[in-house]
Amino acid sequence: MSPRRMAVRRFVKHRAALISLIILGIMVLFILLAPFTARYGVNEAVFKTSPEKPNSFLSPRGIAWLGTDDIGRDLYSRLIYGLRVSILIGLASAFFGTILGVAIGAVAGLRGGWIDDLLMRVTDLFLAFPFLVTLLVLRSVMSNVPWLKPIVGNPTSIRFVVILFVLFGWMGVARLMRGQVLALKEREFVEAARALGASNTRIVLRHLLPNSAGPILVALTFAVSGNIIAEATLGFFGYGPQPGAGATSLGKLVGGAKGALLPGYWWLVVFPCVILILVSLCVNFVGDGLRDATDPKLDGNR
Amino acid sequence: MFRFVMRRLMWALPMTLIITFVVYVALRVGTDPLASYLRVNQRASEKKIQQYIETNGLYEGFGGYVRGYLQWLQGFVTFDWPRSIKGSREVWPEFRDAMFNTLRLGLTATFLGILIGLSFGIFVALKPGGLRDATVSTSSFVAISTPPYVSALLLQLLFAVYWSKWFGQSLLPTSGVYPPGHRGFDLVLMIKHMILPVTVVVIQVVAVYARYMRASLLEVLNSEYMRTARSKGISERRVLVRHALRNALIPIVTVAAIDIGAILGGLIITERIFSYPGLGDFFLGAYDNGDFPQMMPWMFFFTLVVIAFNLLADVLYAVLDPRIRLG
Amino acid sequence: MSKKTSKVLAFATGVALILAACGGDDGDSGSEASTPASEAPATEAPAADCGPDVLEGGAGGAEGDAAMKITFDISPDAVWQDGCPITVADFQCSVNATLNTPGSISTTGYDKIISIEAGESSKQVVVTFNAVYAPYKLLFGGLIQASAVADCNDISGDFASLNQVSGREWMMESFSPDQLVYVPNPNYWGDAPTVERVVAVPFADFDTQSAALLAGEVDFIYPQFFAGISDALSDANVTSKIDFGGDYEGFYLQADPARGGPFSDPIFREAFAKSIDRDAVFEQIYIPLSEGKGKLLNCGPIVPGQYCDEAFADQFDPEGAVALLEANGWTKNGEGYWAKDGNAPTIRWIINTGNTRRENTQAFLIPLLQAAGFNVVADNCDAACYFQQRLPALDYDMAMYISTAPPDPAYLVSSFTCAQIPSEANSQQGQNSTGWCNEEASALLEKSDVTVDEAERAQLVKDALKLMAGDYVMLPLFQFPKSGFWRTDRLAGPVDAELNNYRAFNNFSKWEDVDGDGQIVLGAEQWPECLNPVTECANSSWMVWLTAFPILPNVWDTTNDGKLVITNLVTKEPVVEIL
Amino acid sequence: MTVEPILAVDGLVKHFTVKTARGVRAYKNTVQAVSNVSFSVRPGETLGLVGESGSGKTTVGRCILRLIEPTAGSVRFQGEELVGMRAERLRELRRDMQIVFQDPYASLDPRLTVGTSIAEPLEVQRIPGDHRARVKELLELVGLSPDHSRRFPHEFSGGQRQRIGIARALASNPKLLVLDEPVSALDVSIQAGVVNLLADLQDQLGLAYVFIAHDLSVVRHVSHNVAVMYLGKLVEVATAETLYERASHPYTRALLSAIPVPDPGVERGRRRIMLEGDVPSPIDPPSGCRFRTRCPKAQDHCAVEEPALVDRGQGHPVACHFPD
Repeated sequence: MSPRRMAVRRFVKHRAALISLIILGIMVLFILLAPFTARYGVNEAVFKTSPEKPNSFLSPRGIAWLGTDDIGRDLYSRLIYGLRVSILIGLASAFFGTILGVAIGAVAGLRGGWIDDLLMRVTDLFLAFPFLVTLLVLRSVMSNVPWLKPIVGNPTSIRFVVILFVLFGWMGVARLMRGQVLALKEREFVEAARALGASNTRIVLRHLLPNSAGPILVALTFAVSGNIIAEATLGFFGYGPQPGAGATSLGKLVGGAKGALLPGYWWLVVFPCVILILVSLCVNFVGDGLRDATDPKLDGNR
Repeated sequence: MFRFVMRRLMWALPMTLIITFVVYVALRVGTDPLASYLRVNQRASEKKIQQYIETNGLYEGFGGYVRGYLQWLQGFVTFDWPRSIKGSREVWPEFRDAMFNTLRLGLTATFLGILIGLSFGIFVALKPGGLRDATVSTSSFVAISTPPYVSALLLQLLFAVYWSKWFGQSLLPTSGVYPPGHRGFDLVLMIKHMILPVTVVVIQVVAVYARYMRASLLEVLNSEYMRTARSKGISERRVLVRHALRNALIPIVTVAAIDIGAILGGLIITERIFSYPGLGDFFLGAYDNGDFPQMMPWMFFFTLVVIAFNLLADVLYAVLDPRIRLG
Repeated sequence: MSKKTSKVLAFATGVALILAACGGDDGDSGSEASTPASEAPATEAPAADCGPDVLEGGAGGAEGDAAMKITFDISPDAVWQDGCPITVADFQCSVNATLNTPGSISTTGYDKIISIEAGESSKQVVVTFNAVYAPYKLLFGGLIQASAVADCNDISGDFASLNQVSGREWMMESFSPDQLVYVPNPNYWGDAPTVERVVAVPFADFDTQSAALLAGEVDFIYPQFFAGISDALSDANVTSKIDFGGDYEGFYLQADPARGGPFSDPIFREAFAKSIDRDAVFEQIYIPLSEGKGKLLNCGPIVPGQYCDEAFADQFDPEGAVALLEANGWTKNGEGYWAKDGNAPTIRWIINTGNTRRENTQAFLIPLLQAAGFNVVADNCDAACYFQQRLPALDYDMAMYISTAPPDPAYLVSSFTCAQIPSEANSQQGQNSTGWCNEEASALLEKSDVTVDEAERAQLVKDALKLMAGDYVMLPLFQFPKSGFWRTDRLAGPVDAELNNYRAFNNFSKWEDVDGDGQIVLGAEQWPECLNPVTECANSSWMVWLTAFPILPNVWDTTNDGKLVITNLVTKEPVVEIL
Repeated sequence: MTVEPILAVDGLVKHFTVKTARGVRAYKNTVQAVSNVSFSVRPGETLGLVGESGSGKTTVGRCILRLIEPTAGSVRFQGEELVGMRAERLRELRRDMQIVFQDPYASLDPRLTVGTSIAEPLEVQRIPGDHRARVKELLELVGLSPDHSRRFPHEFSGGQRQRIGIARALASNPKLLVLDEPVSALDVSIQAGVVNLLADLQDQLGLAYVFIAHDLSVVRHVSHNVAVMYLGKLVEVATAETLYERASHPYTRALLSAIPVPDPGVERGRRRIMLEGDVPSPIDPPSGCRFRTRCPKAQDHCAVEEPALVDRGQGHPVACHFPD
């Protein structure tokens, strides 16, 4: 049996992780099939408002399962479309951030010396500095350097936000990868590969990376939920992504809960928050499950 | 010990300089103080502009940045801080007030949060895998995933708005450091105003540290030498207190010391919702205006905090871990 | 709602606010204008530290022949908080400060002043202009005490922490990032305020200020209107008044030929404007917002009143748009967008991020416009970027924002004339951010500025706006409600009397504190960055409402129904002579 | 017979700089792992390199393959100088020299199937041909079933894994194998099998071996020549027969006496030479003769002068002031 299959078997035993994975799977199915699963368009009012009977702020009912928002749009449909954007941002930035982190961590671990010291100092600082401030300062630097403009795009574009989160999301993984490299590079199978004449790149890609896949995958999942929450936070301050007209994001919907608590439009608060919490909860549980599944220390005693 | 601290302090100085220089360049690029100045002083004459560039060291190019940084640093350490761009206000008095407000709020919340979080962590680590464990770890996931502005609003609603609807008077104030119009110092009022914002931060900190502590303690409890200790017949309580806790706390203290900078900075959201005039609000205001003279001391302060607490982490680590002897 | 949103309002009303800062002022003086016009000359000898009654070197500095002269008779009782009389020197200082301080936000009107001199005494001010200036009532709105500043020609460093100058009911006791406290000015010569203290406290967003109101921490709030506001504040002890003030929201199409955007082509612009269904936008966005109140605005960049003749009605004409485009060589390309010479313009629509209403509008309208053949893309940025960079630089094709129409239409000149398009000639400082240049309309507007006769002036403005409607550079949408919410168990008196006033709630010196705590607490949606009344600091409504109106003496005030009336600073209506 | 040696090591020196981390501080120390070691191996022959742990024998093995960079000295493989060689050429040469590691559990990547691991040298060296067939061939060669190629290392026993490690080392048809204690981690019961396999392979393929071991018992049967190391230095070099019959360095004799003899009668009558104390730290080796601190024959002179590795005739160099 391959290690992968053993990990799968262990993962499946982690009840919460399995349930979370199933919930996430359902969500992904919903957002992939958005045109079918959503009842209305993302910006379509449930029915056109009229001066006599404004259709905004309907509580959940037959025509709008989860109620409507300030201009009468169906919250259920918007949640599906919003989740799509948020998961895209979360996944993309976590994925690229992890790649960057792996690269930096591998270089630091393999090269050692002053490169290692420098990279790790930078990592420490990024980690220790207040998250939002670093994000905002990076954001202003990115939007004020003219030659970066064609690369990063408009400060409110999804691409910009993803790049921002990538620039901000590599440290944890870099540390992790460096640790893994330092531990693994003393192992004889790595030395064996070197004796075979394998290059550093090959060693990293063929041996170090697969053998660190467990912890890195775990870090990646946590990054996904972290980024989804970060997107919501940015949105709260008005610096969030603007997913183009005709789109929304979970962060926007949760931010929209702001004005809805006092008037008692509870559905506008409860449902987006529940979805946000559910997504990040599920992702975290999956991460937890992956950690248990891939942790070699737990081999055999579970 | 003393030598060790001194050596680290000597390291801290160049670190501070390098980091603040990088921050200086980033802010110069990011905020473009000259453009901000021109935006605010639209009809400034060529001479005035030139004068502004010179008094504030806004030279261009890498050499210019170095020169400008040194000029800024000199003014900074002699408390000759440049005035804010908007309204040309003195930065220090406002910064100082905001700093004390934030430190008061942040340190209280950090202390309480870590304390409670660790207790929770110990509580669940003693009986892992059970219902208790599941409840606490699920709650901590929920707490981590709940945006602070949502929990803040809920607290405001409950303790102020609804409370005053139900009982005619609110239990806890929703905003500020003191009630409007209050003058002078009043500890009770100050504490009353801190309860809700502190709670919001504490919820997050507790969630994080409960998980840390759980993991750390479990690792220690499962380790070989703990098994040995147990097998020697040492009582469970003694094992826990004398060995496990001490060892489990070592990594956490280190993490906590490093975390404090991040927690203080993370107050931004909380401060904004509770209209609490702290450093977070100070930064956001400065950021919105692209106000370099306000942002730079802020960044300098946090660089110092981060470096100082990193140093503290090292020292604590050395003090706590008996395996480490400082020459 | 959020600080951002209010900032939007603040900047969008920038032009108007400049005038507000200098012109419109506290309105409770309506009654106080009846102060006996005693002819008694100033009998008190000024105290030694009051400074000279007349400044050496005078004021103003415009070149040319005298064309208009205004004579002000300052009330002999009018004094500053320190007992020093308000004299011609203070008029001179205010003008010099406005004209010469770097960073002064607008010099409009003041730049026509040739000289300011004392008349029969230092209590009589004679102002000479090099041209007729019809909106003269907007001038001298916030006087600065000459002896309180070191250099009247540059007050950019003054008023940094506390504004201790006062010639009105209130004095600032303290100002900090968390509160602003007023106490009555003991030397005020009019009616003393009814309350011992007024405290203003800042809130970052609507939620927190509402919570504070509901919890009884603040007595009064003046939030920007949004959907659900009444539900949010339904409480037995809270009452409200909603009125339609001078705020209006609209679409703006950037038409400057020099910038070469897609709308510099008048045909394309017209067709585009004709494709926007404002009624649908109104129904979708504004009806829920106003809870059924209000109707589509058709006046142009102005609110209903003497200057409005509905010139912007009936612009929606999709068939006409298609016909117009096809007649001028436009065809739909493969993607379904209108193109000419193989070029299908991309239209960059900018709004500030975080503004839900505008985001909703984009979300609603962009698909419709794309279906109509226009490649509209959202090109948004945050408030600072939008209002401080993109708009002033005309770096957009289509924009959407709120402006405030002051009682006097003079702002139309600075906002919509050719000479005000940012260019080399005006050192990029022009205020016309639509880039619209219609020589004929500009001439009409400029003429309105020098026409003192009210009826004639109104006609000129109407004619100009008709041309504007025909050029499709602006599509008005909605006159915004103004709303005040207050606790009836804490506050009484004429709280609702002036809420529609251009200067908002500034009659608070007449409000009554009924809960007996000795103070009134106002919640502020936006907090003044600083107190300087002539610099960029003053470029926000809340700044002016909170820190200029209650303390700086002024000649004319606005009323709740949009008129300008004299205050008790002067003994009679100033005498205007056209030379 | 003057066959050119396939491997000639001359004056090999390796110093390590060791950072001893103590909390946050670090001390730098130099470890003289290998000092001035010279030997050579001819094609098809085996050199046994023997010493206790810490003697530097593993370092020598790594230096031969340039897995670590020697501090000084020369390593010539097929006449080509490896020290300072360009990375490109070195990679090519690694086809011809391979290593088998001590720990069969650590030397195989747990994430790769056995087949992939064995095929890796073929891939890395871009050796043309049907890799899968070659893997099967190799598996058979080392006595495993060709079907095993799709299994993972953890499904095999230690001995089997070591065979896989050997198969991988053989994949590129090397001429020299460095065997770094290839059987010391295995059960005694299966050591013989692996050793015999290695001997068979040498016969079959004409390989040269550098066989590193920590005692003399293993190398006895497979080595043509034996070199004994102590604290980074060679103390005695001889042919296997000479060494086992006439070892002249006290250290070698001590090692020899530690070998258990299968015949109980002989075993009982033997006099064991016990070495006292531990191997001294290579950070701070003893002055003069490095063995003197544990040598039964040590005299004052030993602390002053370091004995040179001198051939006293018969091609049997010994580094001792008082050889037997």
